[in-house]
Amino acid sequence: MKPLLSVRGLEASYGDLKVLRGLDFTIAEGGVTALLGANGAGKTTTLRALCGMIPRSGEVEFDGRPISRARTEDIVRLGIAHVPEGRGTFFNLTVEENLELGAMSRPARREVADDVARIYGYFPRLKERRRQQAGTLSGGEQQMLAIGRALMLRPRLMLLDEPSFGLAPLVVEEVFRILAHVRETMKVSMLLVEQNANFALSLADHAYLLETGEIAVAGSAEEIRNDESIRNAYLGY
Amino acid sequence: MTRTNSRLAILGVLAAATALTVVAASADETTGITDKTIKIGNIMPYSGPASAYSQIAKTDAAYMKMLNDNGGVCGRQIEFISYDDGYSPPKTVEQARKLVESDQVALIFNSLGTGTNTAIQKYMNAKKTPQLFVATGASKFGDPEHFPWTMGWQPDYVSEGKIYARYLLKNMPDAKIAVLYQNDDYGKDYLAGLKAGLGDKASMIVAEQPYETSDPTVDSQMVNLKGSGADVFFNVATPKFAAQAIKKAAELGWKPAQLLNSVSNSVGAVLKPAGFEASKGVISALYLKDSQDPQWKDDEGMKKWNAFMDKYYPDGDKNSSFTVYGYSVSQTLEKVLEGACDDFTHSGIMKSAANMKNVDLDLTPPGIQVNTSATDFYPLQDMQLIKFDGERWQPFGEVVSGADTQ
Amino acid sequence: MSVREESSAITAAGKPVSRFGARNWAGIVVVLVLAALPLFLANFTIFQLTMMLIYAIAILGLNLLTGINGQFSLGHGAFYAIGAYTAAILMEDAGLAYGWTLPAAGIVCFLSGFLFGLPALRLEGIYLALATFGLAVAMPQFLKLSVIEPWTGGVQGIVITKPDAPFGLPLSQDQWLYYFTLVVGLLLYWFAVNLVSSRSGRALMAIRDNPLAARAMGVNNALYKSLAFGVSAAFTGIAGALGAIVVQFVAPDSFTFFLSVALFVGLVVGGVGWLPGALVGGAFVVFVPNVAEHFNKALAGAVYGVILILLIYLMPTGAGGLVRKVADFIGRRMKSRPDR
Amino acid sequence: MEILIQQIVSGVATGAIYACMALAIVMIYQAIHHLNFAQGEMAMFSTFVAWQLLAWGVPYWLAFVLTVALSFAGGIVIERLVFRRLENAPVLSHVVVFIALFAIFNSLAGFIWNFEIKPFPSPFGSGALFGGLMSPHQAGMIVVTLLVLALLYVFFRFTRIGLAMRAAAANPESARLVGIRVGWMTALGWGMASAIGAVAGMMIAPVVFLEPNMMVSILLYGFAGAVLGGLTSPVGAVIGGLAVGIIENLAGTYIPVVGPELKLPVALFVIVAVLVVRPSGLLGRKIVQRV
Repeated sequence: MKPLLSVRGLEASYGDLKVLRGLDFTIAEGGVTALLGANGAGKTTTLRALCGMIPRSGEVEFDGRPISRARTEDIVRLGIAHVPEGRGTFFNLTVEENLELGAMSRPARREVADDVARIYGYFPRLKERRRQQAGTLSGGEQQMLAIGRALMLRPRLMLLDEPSFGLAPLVVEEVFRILAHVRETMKVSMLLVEQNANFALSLADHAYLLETGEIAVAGSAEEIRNDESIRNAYLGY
Repeated sequence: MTRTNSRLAILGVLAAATALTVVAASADETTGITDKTIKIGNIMPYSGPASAYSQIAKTDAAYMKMLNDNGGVCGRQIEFISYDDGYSPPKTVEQARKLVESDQVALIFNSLGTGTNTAIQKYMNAKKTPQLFVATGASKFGDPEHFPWTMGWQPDYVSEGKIYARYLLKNMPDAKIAVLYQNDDYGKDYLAGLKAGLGDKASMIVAEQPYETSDPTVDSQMVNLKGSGADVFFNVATPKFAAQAIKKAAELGWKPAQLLNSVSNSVGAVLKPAGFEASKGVISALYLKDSQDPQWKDDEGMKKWNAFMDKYYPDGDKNSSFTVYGYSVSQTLEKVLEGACDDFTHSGIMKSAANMKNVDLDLTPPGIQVNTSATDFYPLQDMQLIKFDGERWQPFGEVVSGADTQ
Repeated sequence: MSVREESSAITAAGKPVSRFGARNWAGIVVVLVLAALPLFLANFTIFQLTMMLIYAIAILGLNLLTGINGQFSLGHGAFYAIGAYTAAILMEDAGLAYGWTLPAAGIVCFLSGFLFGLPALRLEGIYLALATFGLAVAMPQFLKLSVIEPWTGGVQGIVITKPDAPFGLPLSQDQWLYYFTLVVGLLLYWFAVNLVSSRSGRALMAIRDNPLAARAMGVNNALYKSLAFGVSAAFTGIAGALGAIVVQFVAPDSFTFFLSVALFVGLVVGGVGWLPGALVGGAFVVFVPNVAEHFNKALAGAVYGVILILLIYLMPTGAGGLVRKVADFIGRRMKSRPDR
Repeated sequence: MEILIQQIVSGVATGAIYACMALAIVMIYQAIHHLNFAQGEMAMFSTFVAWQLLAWGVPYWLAFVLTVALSFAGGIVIERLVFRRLENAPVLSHVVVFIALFAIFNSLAGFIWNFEIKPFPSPFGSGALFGGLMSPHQAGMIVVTLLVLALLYVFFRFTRIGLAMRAAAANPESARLVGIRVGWMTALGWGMASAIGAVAGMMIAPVVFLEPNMMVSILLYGFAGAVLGGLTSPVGAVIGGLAVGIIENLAGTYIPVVGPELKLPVALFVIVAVLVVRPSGLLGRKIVQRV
C-alpha cells in the first residue's frame, strides 16, 4: 500500500545549528506512528518542518502531493492537523470559539455544529466549559481542547507533539484512551511524538527512534517494545 | 620622496586648505552678482505644518521667471534658488548658510516665519548679505540700527493691533473685548498691539483665550469667550482656526462685532469655509487688493496679475491671498533692484530698499504705498479698514497709517 | 511592541570576538577621516557635518536606551530641547562659557530623564511610546509657557553668540566647533562603549533580554531602567547643548515632535543596538531631507518617505544589520579558504 | 456651573472626533499589535478622495460609499505591497515605515490638492443643538461612531471571518495551524482600519476643515483616547475618546494660569496617570491565563 506520508532527506536547522540531518520515513494510512527520542533529538523540529513552520529542505509527499515547499496554512488545508507543543490555545477566545477555529479551513459551514457536538461527545469536560475563556482551562483540558480543535479539521493525518507533557498520570491515561478511541472511530492516521515511550508504544503500530537528528532505529511498535537493548539504550526503561 | 618631504607636503596642503577656507568665509559685496546674472535665495516651508505658505515661494519663482522673460533686471537674469526648511529654525540656518556660502546668493528674499528668520538674522547681518522682505509681520524685523541688512515688508502685527484699538476707541468706547489668539509670537504681537493701542483703557479686554496649532478645534475657547459676556470678538487666528471660530460663534448664537486679523481675511480660504452668512459684518484691514473683489475687475494692476497667473503660474490658486502676496512682494523686490542698477552690490541693493518713496504696487489699493528710509525699515504700514457684506469686502473710512503708531 | 527580540541579536554592542582587530582599524580610519574632513571642505559643509555629529550623539543616547536597555522612546527631542535651553540660558543669562554648559546640560537632562523614567517604568511598549511621544508634543508648549518666559524668551527664543576658536588657533568658527563636537562625541562614544561592556551594561542588557531572569539574578530593574533613561537623556541633552551653540538659536519651533521622529528614524536606519550606527543615523537626519528636496521640492516629503522605505527594504535591521551581514560573509569566506 | 456644563457638552462634541479616530486605531491595533502613525494621514487622504468625488458631482452618500470601498482596497494594497516584504523585519523598522507613509501621504495630498483649507459638506445639515454647543453634524458624528462600533461588534462576534481575524491577531502560529491565512487577515485588518479611518475623516472634516495637516494632531488625541480606553476594546476607545475631549476642555477652563496654554499636556498627563494605575486602560482586557 502506498504510504500516506513519505519523507526523504528532510533537513532543518536553527541558525548555524543543523537539527535534522536527512530523515527518511513513511507513515501508513490509518496507522499510528510514534517518533521517539531523547530531549533535543529533533522530534518537535520534525513536526514543525513537516508543517512548514520552519525553513526546511528535502522531499515530503502527502498522499502523493509534494508539500515540502508549501506554506503552513496550505498544508493544513490538505488535511494535516498539528497539535503543537504548548497546545497553541487561543487563550482569550472561548472554548467553543477555539473549536470552531479548527474547522476554519473547511468550506462546509453547516457541518461545523455537528462536529462541535461530536467533540463534546469525546470530551464532556469541554462542553461544561464551552463559554469559558480557554486560558482559564487546566493543562489537561487545554490538551483536550487542542486535540478537539485538530479533529475539527476532519484531518487525514494528525501530528501530535507530546500530548502527555506536563499532565498528571491519570490525565495522561485519559488522553491516550481518547486518542485510541478517535483512531478507531475516525480513521485518522497519527504521527505521535512522545517522551513517554511506554504510552506511545501502547498506541502505535510503528515507531522510529530519533537520535541527534537522524533515525537510529525503525521497526514495529511491538518489536521495539520487546527489544530490551533498544529500551535500555534509547528509552531508558 | 623622502619622509621629511612628504611631511612638509602634507603640512603645505593643510595650510593651503586652511587659508582657502578663511578666504571663502569673508563675503564680498558682489557675491552672487555678475554682469549677466544675480542669484537670489529663498527659504520656505514646503514640508511640515506650515507648507500652505509654499504657494508664496512658487509665486515668487513664477514672478522671477516673468522678469527674466522680459529681459531681467538691470540687464541681469535672475537665478532664483528656493529651499525647504520645514518651518524648523535649525534647518533654516542650514539652508541660509547653503544659500550664502555654497550657492553664493546675493541676497535672501522673502524667507518665511518669525522663529526661522530670527535664527538667521544675526548670521545674515554678519555676512552683510541682505535679508530682504521677510515674510512675517513680527515687528522686530525693522531695526536698522542693530540689523541693517534685515527688512520686513508687510504691515507689522503690532501696528495692525493698534489700528483695531483705535477703531474701537472711536466707535465703540464701551466695548467689552474678547480675544482669541494663537499662542505664539504672531498672536501675542497682535494682542500686545491691541493693548498698547487701548492704552489705559486696556481693561476693555474682558477675556483672552490662547489656542495651540495642535488643537483640533477652538470650540472650547469660543464657549469661554462667549461666556465672558463680551460684545467684541477679536479673532487673531490663522486661516483654519479663524474660520472655525467664526463658524462656532454663529453656531453658539453669539453675535459680537468681529475683528479679524489681516492674515486670515482671505474670502476664499476663510470666509467661504466659515460660511458667508456667519461672516457678515466682520471687520478687518487690508493692504493688498482682494483678487475676488469685483470692484477690481477692470483694474489695470489686477489685469496684469491675472495675465501673470495665467501665463506663469497656471496651477496657482487665484482665490488665495498668497498668490497676491507673492506677486506684490516680488514686485517690490523688482523695484528695489531697478533702483540699484547704478550700484549693483549688496549695500547698493540695501540702500535702494531703504529709499522707497511713495511706491505704488499693482495690487496695493489706492492710497497705500511703499515707503522706507534709512531709519524706517517697515515698507508697508498703511491699511484700509474693510467690512464683509456677505459677499465681499467693502472698504470704509480713510486709509489708516500705521506709521504714527510706531 | 517589543524591542527585545531585535536588539538581543547583538550581545554586547561592539564586541564580537573574532574580528576585533579589523573593527578597531575601521574605527581608527573613520576617526581619521572625520578629523581630516574640515581641512578640505567649505565652512557650510563643515557646519552640516557638525550637525551630523550632534545628531549622532543624540542618537547614540537613544541607542543606549532602546538598543541596550530595550526601552522605547519617541520623545528624545524633548531632552534635546532641555539640553539646548540649558546651554542657551546659561550662556546668555548667566554668562557661562559655552564649554561648561555641556556638563550642565548633561546633568539637567540626566535628572529629567531619570525622573521621567520613574513613572515610565510602569509603562511598556506602546504605552511607553505614547507617553514619550506625548512628551515630545508637549515640549514646545512647555518651552513657551508665559510663566517661564523671562528665562526662555517665550516664543521668540534665545539668540546665542557663536564662540571663536580659542588660543589663537588658525581655525574658522565652524572648524573649531566641528573639532569641539568631534572630541565631545568621541569622549561620549568611549564612555558608551565602556558602559555597555561594564557590569552595569550587562545588567541593562539582561533587563532587555529577560526582565524576570534579570530580577532573579539580583538586578534592581527599576533602578537600572530609570538610570538608563537618565544616561540616555544626558547624552541627548549634551547633543542639544552643542546644537544650540552651533545653530546660535533656540526656540520652541526648533524642537517639535518632528525632531523626536527624526532621531528615532536615525536610530533605526543606523541600526538598533549598534553604537557606531549613530553616525549613519546622524548623516541620514541631516542629508536625506536635502536629497529628497533636490529631487522634487513639491514632493520632498513623498521622496523622503520612498527613500526611507527603500532603505528599510535594503537593510531591515539598519546599517548595523547590513554591516554584520557583510562581516559574516567575509568571515565565512576567510574561514572556508584556510591558509594557503 | 453653566460654563461647566457647556464645556462638558462641547467636550463630548470634540471628543467624538477623537473617538472616531480611536476606533480606527483600535482596529489596526487588533490586526498588527501596533499603533500606525500613518493612520491619520491615510484618513486625511481618503477624505480628499471623497472631496474630489464630490467636486466631480457625485452625490454625497455614493461618494461616501465609494470612498470607504476605495480606502478598504487601499489599506489592503498597502499591506500587501509594503509590509508583506517586511514580515521578518524588526518591529521598529515597521514603525519607521509608518513614518515614511506619513510623509508620503501628507506630501502627496498637498501636491495634488494644495494646502488651503477646504470646507467639507456634512450630511446632517447645519444649525445648532444645545444652544450651539453641538452642531447637528457633531451629533450625527456620534451616531455614526456608535454605528461603526456596533458593526464592529457584530462582525467580530458573529462572523467566521471575524473570529479568524481575532485568532490570527491573538496567536498567529496557532492560527496558521488551523489553516487561517494570517497574512490576508492582517491585510484585511489594514483594509478595515483604513475604511474606518475614511469614515472618521469624512466625519471630522466638516468640523475642522479639510487640509493635508488636518489629522496630525487629531491622531495624537485619538491615540490618547484609544490607550485611555484600552487598546483592545472598541467600546473603550469610544469612551476614551470622549473622555479626552472632556478632560481637555475642563483642564483648559479650570486650571489657573497654565491651563489654557497647556490643555494638551494636562490631558496627556491625566492619561499617563491612569495608565500607571491601570496599565491596560480603562476597559482593556486582561488576559486570564492559567499556567
